[in-house]
Parts: sequence; C-alpha cells; structure tokens
Amino acid sequence: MATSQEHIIRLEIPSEIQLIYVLDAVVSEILREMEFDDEAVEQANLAVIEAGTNAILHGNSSDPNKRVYFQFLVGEDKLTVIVKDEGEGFNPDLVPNPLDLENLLSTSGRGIFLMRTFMDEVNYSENGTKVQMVKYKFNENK
Amino acid sequence: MATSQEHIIRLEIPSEIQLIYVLDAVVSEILREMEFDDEAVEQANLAVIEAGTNAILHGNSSDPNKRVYFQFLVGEDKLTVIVKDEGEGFNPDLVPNPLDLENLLSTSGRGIFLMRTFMDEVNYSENGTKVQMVKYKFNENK
Amino acid sequence: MDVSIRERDGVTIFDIQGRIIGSDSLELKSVIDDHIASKAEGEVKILLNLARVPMMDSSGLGVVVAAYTSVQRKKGRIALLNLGRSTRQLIVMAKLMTIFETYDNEDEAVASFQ
Amino acid sequence: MDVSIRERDGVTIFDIQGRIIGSDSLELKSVIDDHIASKAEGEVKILLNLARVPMMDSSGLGVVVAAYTSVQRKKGRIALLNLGRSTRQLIVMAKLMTIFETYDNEDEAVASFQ
Ligand SMILES: Nc1ncnc2c1ncn2[C@@H]1O[C@H](COP(=O)(O)OP(=O)(O)O)[C@@H](O)[C@H]1O
Ligand SMILES: Nc1ncnc2c1ncn2[C@@H]1O[C@H](COP(=O)(O)OP(=O)(O)O)[C@@H](O)[C@H]1O
Repeated sequence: MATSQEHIIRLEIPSEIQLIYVLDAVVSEILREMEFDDEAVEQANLAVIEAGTNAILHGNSSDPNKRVYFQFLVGEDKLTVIVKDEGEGFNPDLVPNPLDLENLLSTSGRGIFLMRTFMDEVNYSENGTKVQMVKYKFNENK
Repeated sequence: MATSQEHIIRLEIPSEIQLIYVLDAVVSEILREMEFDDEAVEQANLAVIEAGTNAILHGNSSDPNKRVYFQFLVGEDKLTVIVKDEGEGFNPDLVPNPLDLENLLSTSGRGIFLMRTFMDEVNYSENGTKVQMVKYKFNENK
Repeated sequence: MDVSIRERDGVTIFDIQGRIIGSDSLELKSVIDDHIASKAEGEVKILLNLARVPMMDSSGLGVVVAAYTSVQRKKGRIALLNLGRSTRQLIVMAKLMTIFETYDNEDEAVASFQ
Repeated sequence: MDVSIRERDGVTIFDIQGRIIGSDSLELKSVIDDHIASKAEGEVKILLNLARVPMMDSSGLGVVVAAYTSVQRKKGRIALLNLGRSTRQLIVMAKLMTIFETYDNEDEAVASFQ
C-alpha cells in the first residue's frame, strides 16, 4: 500500500441554498474526525458555510444548473478547503469593510470578513470564482 | 433560469473506513431534506453505508490511493444512489444467502442482503464495482 | 432551526433552537418581520433567546441587525438573551456588542422592559 | 459510538450509545472480546443494552453474532436489552430473533440470569 500524499474529499452540489445543510454535515464530520477543538470546529465550519453560501447565491446566482465544487484536503495539522463556483467572479479587494462605521448596521456584507477572521489563510483566485482557505490545528499565532 | 433535469450531489472519498461517518452525514442530510419518513431514512441510510463500506473494504481493499465515488440523484419521489469503487469487482450472484441455515451465525455477509431488503432497486454493473440503488418516497408495494 | 414565540409581561420572547445557517435566516426574518408588523408604534418589545443556537452565520446575524433596525424605526426595543460562545464571538467580531443589548438572565431581561 | 460497562447482580451490562457503523464495530468487538477473555468458563453473563443505539450496520450485527458465539463457547449467557425499531428490524430481517434472547426491561433481564 503506497502512502497517500493527500487525503482529499470532494463534494459537488447544484446551486440550491438548502444544500448548505449537506455541506455543513460534511464539514462538521471532517472537522470532528480531525479532532479540531470545539471552537476551531465552529470557526472553520462557519467559514466554509459562508464560502459555500457565496458560491451558491452570488457566484452561481442560485442557478440550479450551475454547480459548486468543494475540495477538502485533510492534512496532519491542517484542513484546506477549496470552493469553486461557475459564476462571473468578482474582485474581493473591492468588498467594503463591514467594520467601517457606515457599514456596521448593514444587513449583509460580513461573509468574507468572517472567513478571513476565522481561517488562517484565505486566498481568492480565478477571478474570485475560487477561494482556498486553510485552518491549522495548533495555531500558536492566534 | 433553465429547469434542472437532475439534482445531483457528488461525494468522493479516499478508501478509509473512518470516512463512512462523512458519507453517513451526507446521506442523512439528503434524506432529511427530501422528507422521507423516519423508517425510510434509516433504511436508505443503512443501505448506503453498507455499499460504501463494501466499496472501501472489499472493492478498494482500504487502499487510501483508491477512491470511492458516490452520486446522489435527488428526484421528486425517489433517491438514486450510485456507488463506484476502483477495485477488481466481484460477482454479486455468487454471494451466499445469509438466511441459509449454515450462514445464520456467520459474523459477516449480510451487507448486500440488507441493501436489497431496504432499497427498492439494487443493480450491480461494471463487474460489481458499481452499484445503483433506488429508494422511492411513497412505496405502496412495501 | 425552529422558532417558537411566547409572551411574558408584555415582552415577546422568540425561543430559537438550532443552527441558523443557509435558508434558516429567511424563515427567521419572516417570523420576526410578521411580529413587528403586527404591533403599533412604541409597542414592540422583543427578546431573542439564543440559548439553544449553537451557531449562526452572517445571514443569521444580518437578520438580527435587520430586526434591530426595524424595531428602532418603530420606537420599540429589542434585546438578545443567552448568547453562547459562538454567537457571542460572532457579534463581538462584527463590532455589534455595544449596539445590541444583551442579557444572560431571562427574568432580568424581561424586567428591563417594564 | 460510546460503550460503558457496569455490573448488576453479577451481570455485566454494556451500555452502548450512538450509531454502530463503520469502524465502531471493531471498537465494540474489542471491548466485548476483552471482557469475555477475562472471565472463566461458565461465568460470562452479558447484557447488551441497545436502548441508545438508533442504528447498527451489518458489521455491528456481526459483532453481536460473534459475541453470541464466543459466549456460547464459554458456556455463558448473553442477552440483548431494549432493541429499538431499527435494531429490531435488522435482527428480524437477519432471522436472528429466535436465536438471541431479548428483553425490554432491565430488571427482568438481570433477574433472568439469577
Ligand atoms: N463567489 C462569489 N461570486 C461573486 N461575487 C461574490 C462571491 N462571493 C462574494 N461576492 C461578492 O462579495 C460581496 C460580499 O460578500 P460577503 O462578505 O460574503 O457578504 P454578503 O454575502 O452578505 O454580501 C457579495 O455581496 C458579492 O457581491
Ligand atoms: N464492492 C465490492 N467489490 C468487491 N467485492 C465485493 C464488493 N461488495 C461486496 N463484495 C463481496 O461480496 C461479499 C458479501 O458482501 P456483503 O454482503 O456486503 O457482506 P460482508 O461485507 O459482510 O462480507 C463480500 O465479502 C465481498 O467478497
């Protein structure tokens, strides 16, 4: 038996917001298996839900013919999550800061901020249609 | 928005028996979303776990470099589950009947029997490396 | 997610149970909006009991913010009861802790409305 | 899945909690095997309490069958307590209902061993 370099789980769903519960179930279970502590589980779980929600609602505009692709790379000390949609993309640098005073009482616009707050790395690519996030198991810097 | 003919969810895992919990989470959530009744949920869930376990242990011999592919086709009135492994295959017709007296106290050999018992359709193809199972929501025949 | 509503001394308590993620926020929003719409100006007194909400996403938080704004507009009052670790963290991170009134004790929270 | 073990009037009760699927069966098997190995012939008295097992797969059922066979070999006795709908259905389908002793009441089950 060759040693497996990567332990990859893939999930692919149509763009229906109800399927966030399926995503949630997968992520929760992976994080539990990886024995992240409870707080890290909640944080990573939330970040993945935010990314998945954005891919469904903003990326794919809830078009059920467009799909969202999730990859979970399970490592010894970290989980990498990649979320890819089939939308037009966007420029994440132009998203307003939800902590600015004029945005504090906005009813939306906190998803990417929470992803950046709760994950150790968040990188957009492919014109904003793909986001890669990393959560480390023992993060001494936080 | 074009009408989506099929509502397909895909899951792909390496051959690690611990990942049955991820499979379980996905199936449970899909069945719950589909509003199957509790008994049907348990039955379909069990059948999928049996098929997944077989793919991991028998099909792929727990080789983590081999993968198992799940497809869930969510219909109005039925769920179709396809499980595909990367193993050598087998002949399902040659599997002994676990209800035969000499097998009653066997410690294994009931997986396929339970799949056939709890799903409405079970069909093996591709030399036994692929199994397709259907569970209907309102099955008047059962 | 499930929401049930009860009244105590003129305060309407929304007992929410379960994670508020995905489309739960739409459901929660409509329950809260309907309630606010049914009340006259100055008469809205809402307590959102989050004791049994282990987690909430940004759309859930958006609903709480929207509720806050609607209630303000109607010259009513809204407060949050029993934030858990995760929901508290979310609100702290979003810098909303100083904006929302929060309580850890239902009697106290209800009394504050009198 | 979690297993805890307690003794009552010389009967060893295994309280199992959670679904028995996937690798749970290996864990359960080793707990039961260790217990049986620790007992002398004729002294094994086991009650598997399945009250909090909402579901069990064929490998879980295989462990119960293996336990039955080991206990028989050691001239002991094993019974199942509090089968739920799902575990009962599994055992019925596998035509094992007439082979296993089953009880729905712990006092009765324990008394039966005396
Ligand atoms: N995958 C995506 N595709 C296209 N646009 C996106 C995507 N993700 C985010 N956006 C854009 O970035 C904005 C901010 O997203 P976010 O911080 O998650 O807040 P919200 O989703 O509440 O608007 C969104 O309103 C949307 O315009
Ligand atoms: N995906 C598969 N690939 C190869 N062989 C399989 C597969 N599924 C089942 N089998 C064979 O069929 C037998 C019976 O399977 P099953 O009824 O599930 O019982 P068990 O898994 O307990 O042996 C297995 O022991 C194995 O030899």
